[in-house]
Amino acid sequence: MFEQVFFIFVAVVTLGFALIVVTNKNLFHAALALMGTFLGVAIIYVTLGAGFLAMAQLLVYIGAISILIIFAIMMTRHMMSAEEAAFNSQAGLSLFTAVAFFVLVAYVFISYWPTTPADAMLATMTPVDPAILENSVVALGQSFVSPNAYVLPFEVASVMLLAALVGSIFIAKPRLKEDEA
Amino acid sequence: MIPMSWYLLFAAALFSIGLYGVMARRNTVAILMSVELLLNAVNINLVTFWRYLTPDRSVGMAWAVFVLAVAAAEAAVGLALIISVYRNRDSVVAEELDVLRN
Amino acid sequence: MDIMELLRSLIELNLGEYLLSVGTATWIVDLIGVMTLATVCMILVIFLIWLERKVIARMQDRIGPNRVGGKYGLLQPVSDATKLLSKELITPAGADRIPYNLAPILIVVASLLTWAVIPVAPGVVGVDLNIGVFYILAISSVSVVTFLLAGWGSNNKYALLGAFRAVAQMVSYEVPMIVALLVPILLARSMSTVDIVEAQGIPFIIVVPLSALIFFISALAETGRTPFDLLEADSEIVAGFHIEYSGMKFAMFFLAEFLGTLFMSAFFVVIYLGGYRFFGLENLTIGHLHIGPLLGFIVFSTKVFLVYFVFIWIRATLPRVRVDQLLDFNWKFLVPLSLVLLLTVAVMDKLFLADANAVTKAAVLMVTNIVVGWVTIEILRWRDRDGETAVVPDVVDDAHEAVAAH
Amino acid sequence: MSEELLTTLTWLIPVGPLLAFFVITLFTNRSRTLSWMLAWAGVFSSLILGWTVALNVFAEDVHHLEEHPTVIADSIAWLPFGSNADNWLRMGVAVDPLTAVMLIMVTFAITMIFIYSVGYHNWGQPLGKVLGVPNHMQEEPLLSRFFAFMSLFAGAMLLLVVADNLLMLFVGWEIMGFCSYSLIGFWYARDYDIGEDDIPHISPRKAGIKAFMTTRVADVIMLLGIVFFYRVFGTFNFAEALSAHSLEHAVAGVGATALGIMSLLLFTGTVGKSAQWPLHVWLPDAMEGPTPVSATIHAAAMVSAGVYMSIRIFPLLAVGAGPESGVPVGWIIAGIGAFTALMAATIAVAQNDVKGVLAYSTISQLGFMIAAIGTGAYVAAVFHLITHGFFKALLFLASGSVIHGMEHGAHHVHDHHTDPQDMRYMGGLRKKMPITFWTFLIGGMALSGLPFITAGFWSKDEIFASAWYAYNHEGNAIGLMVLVALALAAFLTAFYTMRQISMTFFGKARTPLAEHAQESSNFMTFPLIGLAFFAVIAGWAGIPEDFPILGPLLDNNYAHHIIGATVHSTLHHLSEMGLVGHSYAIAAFDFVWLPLIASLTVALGGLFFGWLMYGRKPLVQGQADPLIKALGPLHTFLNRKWYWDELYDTVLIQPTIFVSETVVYEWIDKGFIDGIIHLVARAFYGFGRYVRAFEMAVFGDGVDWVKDQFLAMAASMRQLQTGRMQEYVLVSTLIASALAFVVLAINYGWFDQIFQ
Repeated sequence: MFEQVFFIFVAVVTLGFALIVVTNKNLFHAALALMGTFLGVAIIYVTLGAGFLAMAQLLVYIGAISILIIFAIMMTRHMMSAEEAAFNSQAGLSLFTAVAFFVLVAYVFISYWPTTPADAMLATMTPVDPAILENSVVALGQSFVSPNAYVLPFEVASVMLLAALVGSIFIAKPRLKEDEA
Repeated sequence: MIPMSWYLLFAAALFSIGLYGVMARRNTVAILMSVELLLNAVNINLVTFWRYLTPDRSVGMAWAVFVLAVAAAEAAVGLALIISVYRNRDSVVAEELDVLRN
Repeated sequence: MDIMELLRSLIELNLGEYLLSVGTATWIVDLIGVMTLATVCMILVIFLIWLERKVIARMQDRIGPNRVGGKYGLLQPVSDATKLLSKELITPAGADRIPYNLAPILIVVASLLTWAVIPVAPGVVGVDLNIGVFYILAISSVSVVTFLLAGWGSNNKYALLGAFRAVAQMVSYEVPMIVALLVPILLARSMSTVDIVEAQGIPFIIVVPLSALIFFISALAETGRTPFDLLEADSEIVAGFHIEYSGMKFAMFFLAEFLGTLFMSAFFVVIYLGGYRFFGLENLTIGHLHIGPLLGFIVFSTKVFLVYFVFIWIRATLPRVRVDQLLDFNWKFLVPLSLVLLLTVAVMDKLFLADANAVTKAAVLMVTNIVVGWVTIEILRWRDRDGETAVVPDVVDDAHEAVAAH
Repeated sequence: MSEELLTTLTWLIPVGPLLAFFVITLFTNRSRTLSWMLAWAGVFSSLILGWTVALNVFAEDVHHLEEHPTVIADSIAWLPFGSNADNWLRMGVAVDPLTAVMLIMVTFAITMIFIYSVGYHNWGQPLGKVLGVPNHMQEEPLLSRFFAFMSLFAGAMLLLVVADNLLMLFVGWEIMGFCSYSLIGFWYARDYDIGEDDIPHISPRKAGIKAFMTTRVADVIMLLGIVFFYRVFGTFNFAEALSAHSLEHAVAGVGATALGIMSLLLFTGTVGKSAQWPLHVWLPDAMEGPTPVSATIHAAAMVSAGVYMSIRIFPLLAVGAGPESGVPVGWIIAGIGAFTALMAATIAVAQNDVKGVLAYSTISQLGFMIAAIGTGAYVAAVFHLITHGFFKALLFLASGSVIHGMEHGAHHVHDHHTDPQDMRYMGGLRKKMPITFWTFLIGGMALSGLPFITAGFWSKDEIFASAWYAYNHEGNAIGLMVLVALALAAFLTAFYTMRQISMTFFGKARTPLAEHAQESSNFMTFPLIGLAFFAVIAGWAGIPEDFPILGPLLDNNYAHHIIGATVHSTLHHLSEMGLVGHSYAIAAFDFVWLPLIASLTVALGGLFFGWLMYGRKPLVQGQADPLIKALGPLHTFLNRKWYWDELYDTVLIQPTIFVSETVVYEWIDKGFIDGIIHLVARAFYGFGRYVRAFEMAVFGDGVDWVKDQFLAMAASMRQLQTGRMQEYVLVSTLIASALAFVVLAINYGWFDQIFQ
């Protein structure tokens, strides 16, 4: 009972933050709300027993991505004056589409599931040996370096991060003018 | 205890909100933020399925971590692009960036 | 004997039958623990302020606070606090109120949250997370955001510039800090702070001194203390991101800074100095009296204050570095060095020392560390001869431009 | 030393030089000094390892060795082969006494040559400017390349020596072929102006090609033999395939005659590699390479490899020559060997090039060994191979030193037209180059077989004794033929050696070049001394036990026992089965006077005649060779090398060129095949013109119309592309949602409910 109340509370707050993100004219406030959303999602991870991911979420999303976004907002600042419209001309249709999408997906989730019986979706969390959850970080770490699991994706991800690093520096670096070079 | 579908519904709602943001916002930074919402929603799904269906295998967690890495890379490159565009065209409004028209 | 356990059993003994279910008792005990930890930390800070002023005064051949509260000026911080509490809270015109007011709260919260996983005595730890160190890092990264909030919300160019500096510095120095921390994590085979303390039969500062050094330097930068106090450099940007704060809101930033420094000392003690361990003192039993935890706490406190003393000492000794030096030092020296160190230790540990006993392992790793450090110094000397000159990175220029356009 | 350790060391013997090759080629080729040091490191490692392994083998008990000659054998799976998954080609090393003595000789000689090469290429002098030609008195600019190839060569030779199977041996064999090609042609840019009257004389790059092509002819035939070998024995491993049991099985299966043919096919490889008639023509021209290369090819490595291979497969040769066989393998081999020995010796008599004499001498001495193999005197052949390896390497290096000294003289007097290699322009170098002289003298005496002291005497004596035994006890006429031919050849050998020494060192300088010649550097003289030591000592290991006076003194014919241990047991078993003749199976025999007298006579006689003709009154400047007068037109015949090159040119090369250029190219290719092709082409061309007209009419306009329609459609479609990313997202999401809705609706039957 308590968990459910807690979950609903967190979920509602998180979704509220998410709505602020997509609707607020002030981009800085939107970014703050984005951080709130990330925090909410991190709490959701904790309720799912994925503490490691929650911390990673904090570290990566709040500690890095949010700050990056705020930097970008500040650097493109005079585009965010309140006079500018927040939404483009297709906002109404977009709203309809998003809602329709949600209704469809929600319907599928609630009523129909191709691989498990419908009531499985309503089933509560299966009790898992706490040792498994306790060791899930170990298992995760080992699966990243095990040749039988994800060592290749892991390496590819690291190469991708490096490429992103180099690429973004190259893209964002101001070009030297001819006379400066 | 919390049913699995709650998590999925939550993720779907978050995804839809992000989708709306991607489609309707004018500012590219805002669009980027909405994209982060999409990725978060996906991650919630991954972790949920891991927890409910295969808690003894770290598939979902692992992919969630990869999504995290992708998100970081995407944010870095995306913001760099935005700054570059802003510097060259003095605009970050998505509608105005239509050089690929026709 | 676990103090929390003792408390819990006491409460259950006295009240359990009548008023409380067992679960609720646990909740109450946890709450008491949290309150105690937070309060002790906050009160300690008052003492720390006095200590710092006194020590620095001594180092600068002054007397320091000596009026309020007797010969030693013991009540000086109390009077300061009273003054701050009684001041008016001014919100500047044009401030963005939400971030402006959120920042001081968040920063104190973040500073206090990290204490949850610090084991202060055997069995006395807020919560023994299996990802304790990671938790600390995650929470510290949250505190970075607060600088931005404060800087932005104040609507002041010095504040924003200070925030930019702070963020650049913190984000940068997080990298070598994390990599340096991976070394003890690797040796302890765990991210849990308790496990790391328990793994230190020989303190890690002896086993991997270079890692400790990198961590210590990064910690200095993370807490924003001299010689890395650029984020509040009075002579350049007046006071940095908290220029527009007054009264208690300012006091909260002040509090957070001291809390952060104290926490870094404690963190350093836990990771590198063996925490509460001191030659088995923490398990001592005299007769039936199990005084281990108490002694452990004393050991821990002593170590923390020793490290804190070093922090003060450095503050009193070293001048401030330039911002380009700061970033150069991080990216061109600390980060590569820490990566090399991590690789070296990992390879040594996995390949050569898999079956070695603890003492051999410690000795070999220490020698390895010293060799790596020595080679680094030689390389630096060699480079120095080439007359390499520092180049001001573009990042700083961009930040200044952005602020100038504000 | 433990057996595993020895096995490991054996594996490592060829590794050093091969590694040096790769490192020099890939990394250090910019630094000449580093390169030669690396090459040295490689061969020194081989020297130490090889001698360690060899001495450990020698330390084994002889009787034990006779029963189990293969001391070290180890192999690993190499290639899956054939249809059967378990059928792997194996790669391995094996060391028996034969391998051991080869390791002693090869590693030592190669090491000495490497040391010598540094001095030979004037390391430390000012750097030469011109690539691909000899830079006299200047450091060779391509020194790294030289040492890289030499290292590869050394590695391949050692690989061949330690190989335990025919295929691996062939790999080393072919690598050596390639290296000899590239090293003979090392001075690739060198060209000669040859006058009308001069003896034909080809350039280094052509010599390289010639050596490669000639040995290639033999290698192809040898490859057939290898395939045959595998087909019959089902393995390449020597120890497995050539055991008495296996051979008996093979004889029962395919018959001894087939084995004889197989042995002849394989022997063809030897003929090419060891420069036997009729494929000997490449070797004299190979003298175009730098002298260390000549020493490597003609003494230590490549030519030895041919003989070594023949002895490696000795049971096959023995069975092929045995009573069961229908092919006179013994006669063929011994005949080729004896003829080559005699022919080359006669040619050597009339040569004027200091290296040319040695080249033909080498062919001749190899003929000795081949002849010995033909009579079944494997031990004697190996013994001669070893001693020859030492003293011929010595002679080549010493002759290189002489040439070097002459070049110094040429440089001094600025005469770049006189050939510094021609003995007619030398003379009196004894005083100028004392170390070279004494070492050359030792080598020459060993070559001519100066009795009792030098190694050459003992090994030749062994061959004579074996041949005599084969004739005397077995009634084998091959023995007599070999004995007579070789005795004549040995006489000539002693004669031309004396001639060479006299013309080079004695008397007075006949040109300013010789006048100003100078002793070479220590890099070059040290190897000479080292090799000279072995040119004397090596023979003492093979003094027969019952030889008068000297035999009891040493009391053990080490060479005989140790080398004999390799062949003893197998031949003994084969002899008991009646597959080989009696004389082939006997490794030890009693001392007989006749061959000794023959060998004494020819050696001393040859030396005496040589001294009489050249040494007593050395040539003076301008004096013609007294041999020209003595032999008349025969001298020209010998001087022009029996006109073998011209004969091959007329009989083989010109017809081949004629067939390829005229018959195949002009007539068949251009006339016949091209004619058909042109006809077909014309027919199609004519047809194509009608088709084109049709297509222009029908398709051209029609397709244009279709294209216009598409263009118009595209022009309207492009309006859809607004360039706004968000619109695309919106539309695609809408469509996806709609599709999902339709799928759901069908699945739940909503449409059915509506339309009912």
